Amino acid sequence: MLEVRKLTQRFGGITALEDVSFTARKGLITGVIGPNGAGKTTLFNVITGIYSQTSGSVHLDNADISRIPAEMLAARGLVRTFQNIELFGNMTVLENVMLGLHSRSSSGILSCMLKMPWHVKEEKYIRQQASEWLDFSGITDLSAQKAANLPFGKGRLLEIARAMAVHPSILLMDEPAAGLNNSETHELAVLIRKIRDKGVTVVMVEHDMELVMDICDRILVLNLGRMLAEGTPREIQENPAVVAAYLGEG
Amino acid sequence: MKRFLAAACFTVLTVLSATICIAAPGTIKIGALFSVTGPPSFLGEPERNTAKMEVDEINAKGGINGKKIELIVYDTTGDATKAVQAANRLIKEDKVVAIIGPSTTGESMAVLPVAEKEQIPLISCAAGSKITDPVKKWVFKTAQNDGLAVAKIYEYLNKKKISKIAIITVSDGFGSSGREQLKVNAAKFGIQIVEDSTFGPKDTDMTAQLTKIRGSQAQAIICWGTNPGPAMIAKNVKQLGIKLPLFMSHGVSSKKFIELAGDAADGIILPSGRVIVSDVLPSSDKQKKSLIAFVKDYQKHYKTEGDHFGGHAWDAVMLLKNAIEKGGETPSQIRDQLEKTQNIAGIGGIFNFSPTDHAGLSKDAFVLVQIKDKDWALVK
Amino acid sequence: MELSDQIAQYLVSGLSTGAIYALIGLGFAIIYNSTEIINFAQGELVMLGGMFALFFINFLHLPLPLAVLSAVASTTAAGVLFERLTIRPLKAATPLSLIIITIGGSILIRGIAMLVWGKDTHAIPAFSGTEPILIGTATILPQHLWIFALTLLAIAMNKLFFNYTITGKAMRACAVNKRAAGLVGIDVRKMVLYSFAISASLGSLAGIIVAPLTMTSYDVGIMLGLKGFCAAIIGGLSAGAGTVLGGLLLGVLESLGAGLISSGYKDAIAFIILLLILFIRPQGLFGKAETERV
Amino acid sequence: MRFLNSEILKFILLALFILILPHVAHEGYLLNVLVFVGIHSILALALNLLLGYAGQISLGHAGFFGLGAYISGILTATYSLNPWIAMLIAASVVTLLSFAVGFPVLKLKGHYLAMATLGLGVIIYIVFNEAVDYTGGPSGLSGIPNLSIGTFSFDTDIRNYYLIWTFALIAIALSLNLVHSRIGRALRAIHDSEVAARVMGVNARLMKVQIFALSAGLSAIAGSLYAHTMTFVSPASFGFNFSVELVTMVIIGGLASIYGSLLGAALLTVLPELLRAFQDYDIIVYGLLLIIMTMFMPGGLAKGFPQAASYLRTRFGKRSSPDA
Repeated sequence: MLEVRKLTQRFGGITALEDVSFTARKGLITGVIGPNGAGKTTLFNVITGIYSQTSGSVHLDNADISRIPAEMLAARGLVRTFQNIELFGNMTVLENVMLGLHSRSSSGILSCMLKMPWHVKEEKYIRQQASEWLDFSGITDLSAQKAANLPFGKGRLLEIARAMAVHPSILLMDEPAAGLNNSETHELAVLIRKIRDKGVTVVMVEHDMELVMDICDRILVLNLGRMLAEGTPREIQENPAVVAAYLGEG
Repeated sequence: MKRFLAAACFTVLTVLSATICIAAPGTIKIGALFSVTGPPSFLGEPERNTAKMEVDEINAKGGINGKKIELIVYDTTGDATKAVQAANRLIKEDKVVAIIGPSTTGESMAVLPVAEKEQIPLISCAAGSKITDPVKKWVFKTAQNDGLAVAKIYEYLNKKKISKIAIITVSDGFGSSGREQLKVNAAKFGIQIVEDSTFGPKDTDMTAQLTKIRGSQAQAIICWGTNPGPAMIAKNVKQLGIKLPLFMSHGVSSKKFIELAGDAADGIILPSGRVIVSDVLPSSDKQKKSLIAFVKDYQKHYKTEGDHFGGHAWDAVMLLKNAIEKGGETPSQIRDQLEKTQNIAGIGGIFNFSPTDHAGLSKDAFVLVQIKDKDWALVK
Repeated sequence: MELSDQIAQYLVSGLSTGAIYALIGLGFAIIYNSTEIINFAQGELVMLGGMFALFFINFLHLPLPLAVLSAVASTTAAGVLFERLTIRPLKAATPLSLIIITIGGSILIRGIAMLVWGKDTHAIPAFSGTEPILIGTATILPQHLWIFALTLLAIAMNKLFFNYTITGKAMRACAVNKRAAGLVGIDVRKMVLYSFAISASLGSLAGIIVAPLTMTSYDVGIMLGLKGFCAAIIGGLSAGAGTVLGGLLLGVLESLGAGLISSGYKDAIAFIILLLILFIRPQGLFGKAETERV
Repeated sequence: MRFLNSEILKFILLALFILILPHVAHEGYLLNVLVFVGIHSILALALNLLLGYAGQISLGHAGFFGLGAYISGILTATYSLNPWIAMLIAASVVTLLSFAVGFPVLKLKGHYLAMATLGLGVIIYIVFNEAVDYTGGPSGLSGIPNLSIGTFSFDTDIRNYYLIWTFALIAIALSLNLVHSRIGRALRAIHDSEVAARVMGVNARLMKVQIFALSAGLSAIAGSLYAHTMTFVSPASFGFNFSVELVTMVIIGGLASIYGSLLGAALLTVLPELLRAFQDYDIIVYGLLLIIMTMFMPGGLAKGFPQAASYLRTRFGKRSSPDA
């Protein structure tokens, strides 16, 4: 369960987030929507420790993670994907996923250099787990390709496989459907549901309303850095303030 | 795999092709290591030019004992690593019988163990006294020890009853060796160094150091360096209005210094080899003949004045020629004959080698000169 | 002599060397601000300026103003040529590849200069005499005044150009966001070329005006470039007062370090201070902090 | 598993090649060059771990190399310590020192990092020059003993060749293991996208500092080997120029390529020997090479050979058929 309490983020004179509070319940898909500049990506950056917030706090399973740096969160089961997919382009697809298991392995520089037996065992485990997650995302056939050479849609799938390899309890996805065509979006929806069925809490920022309304259990609406509404897809669709905000933008 | 093999083959081929070399029969091969480029190029370039010029001349006159000399010059860029590599190449690849150079003390110290191990005579063109002190069997040198230049200045100071001095030296091999000698010899002459400062070879302003010297008790300033630093110092001294007598080292005894320092050079006193004052030497001077020949030749070939750095190489070639003529052309014959060198007048001075002295010069190798009206004048 | 008099001279000496660093640092800052490229060959452009001036004054015997103009023109041509031949054809320009290409360029230019002009150091006559000027108890040379004047002029011109001309504004836009600048119709490649031309001409002007003091040789660019780069970094790579203050500070620290602490370690002192500044305020003493975008 | 086998095979072939080379190659001088190729290979390898894998530039590696050489040299020449112990001390001191300095330095990025490492290198170089009482100043430190085992002293080229290449092979093997492990992946991930790597749980900062320290420590070992082979050290060998030369070796050989480091080191060590014919022109060739390689062969020789080959093949193919 992820809980955000009274989160405020300012950059110089600009307020990107103000007093945002919400809860993403365990095992559900929570959607975060809002017009451009609403502060959705900033929200993700604060939660994942890339920015440190001006005030407020973030809690993961009742533990305060507000001041924990980004690299420590994976081990706690929190992981994210990026809007413009951030793959490790010079590594193969398989290696990308193997990196997802970094936080679940521990061999140090020396034992890696000396190929200590526990390291060899660990490496074997990493490789086997990684292939499983490739399989899960349906991109096993691409495993030896360089990640930079993947088409955008496949890259998205790889990013999700990599994130899942971390064994997250909560997965934040920043616009997973951006840049995908219809059939790819459909594939994605199936995959996200599969992830939820594994018991992973999903929070996603998304512009594709159809997708959001289709798969989200709860929806949070941001506008100009403030909370506008929260509720089920049906409640949100009927909320006049939300409609006004979107119409106002369009 | 294929890629790797291809790459490996490529590397081997380049290495091999580099080592193929055709030797002309009936020649005597002499190697030379000069830092023709890099920071000490002010030494290496005139040295290479001079050595080439002299070897051409010897060959034009029929060579040594009827055999031509082949001079193989490698550039060491002032780097000890490159100097050692080049020395190995000269000895093992080019099979030279003797090596002239390197130009700097640092490189000479690096190459010295190679020469000793491979038993090839080496005539260094660097000034550092530790090159031949203690004496090494295969190593000689032609450049005057810095200590001799220091002694020449200190003698003059004694005569003028100056006892407190400030020294400012460049932080490279030349300067640090000079600094060491200035300090070591001070007590012997009853001289006290009241201010000891340094400057970088590429520094562009020394007013800070000179301001400190101005504030000290010093009665004279001695600067030890090679162009362009000392010229900068002369200008800065003038800018700060310091009236103390200024002494320089033999590192700047060329017209270039006067050109760079301009008016600020006037009145500066420095020890120098006889090269720059060859025309005003008394005709009884034993070196005069070779000095004038050298200066004229260099002028003719390279359109600039020959300096005593080139002279080091000139002397080295000359000493080798002499040793080969009299002793023979194997490395050990050359070495033995070099050690017997007596009373030979070169550019740097009159050489007298012995089993206990491989530097061969006395302090008479230097004369004190003063800069007057953009020219040199002997200080009596 | 009183210590206070000595310190006055240290400060004056430091300021006058600092002005040289500042002027060279400005060249770095201008290229950086319009292209985000650190041009490691900037020091070599400074050297070229001095060398060309020498050539025009001593060999072609042109009058001073004409020689200066020709030298600036020649160096600018060299800078433009360098950009056209190496930076522009580069497809995937990463900061690393740009650092390496410009280092390669600096070696190349140095090598060519060595072949053309030889390895000797050369002196250039001062613009208006060498009679020292007394400031209190400290002295400077008339040439220093030229440097101060040119530095001020450079900053002023720079401000005017980047704030009040279309081209200047376009160049600033490129620095902020190349893609966006391209989208609104700015020819980004042309702007990169312009900034190379501007910084080459500024660099050469610096080289010409400092040459009577520092003298010039093919390898004078390394140290001058390095110090200018330091000045720019201390100043937060701002193309204005920041870099100038950075240069002056560096000069004064060096001079005080040489006078009061140790002349041998003065460059080390300067670099230690540079490192401390980078550690504590990586945006430079006078720069604004920037947040990294994801 | 196939991948593992081909890796091991490649390594064994290299080891055999190195073993046999002195018997095939010209005696004497070439061997001496190969000794330096070995030292430079270790250095290029060390820098490649940092520059090629982690993507962090260092323009001060000559300084660490020099520190290794000087610490080892001073301890043995002045304080008559056993060379092996001196080497161990040199490597440990440099590793610890760079680890401590690494934290503030590697916080910096791009040209700031370049400037900071350059500054470090310059400071170390100045210390070599100025601490005359310990280092002997600009004219250097002589009288450093050769390494030896019992009464067997590494005092000839052939002995040094095998000594240094043993070290180089060990370094290559360890580096290969490292880059194919979770650490190697994490390093490359940092290179490609530091933010994404951190989100995946890679402690980028610590990882960078660790690899910086490892790289510096390895360079120090190379320095120590250098000092005991040359038996002499002087500051001029450890200046900014050499740092640039090392970066060039890595770039020319190929970023993030272990065997590429070897190629780069070999080429840049042999190149000056070839260029001796050009004398004064070599500096120009050197600058040109740096520019051309970065522009047209960004993958370096390791990747450039196959690239160039396929380019030529398509070019050649095109020419044989009429232009489309």
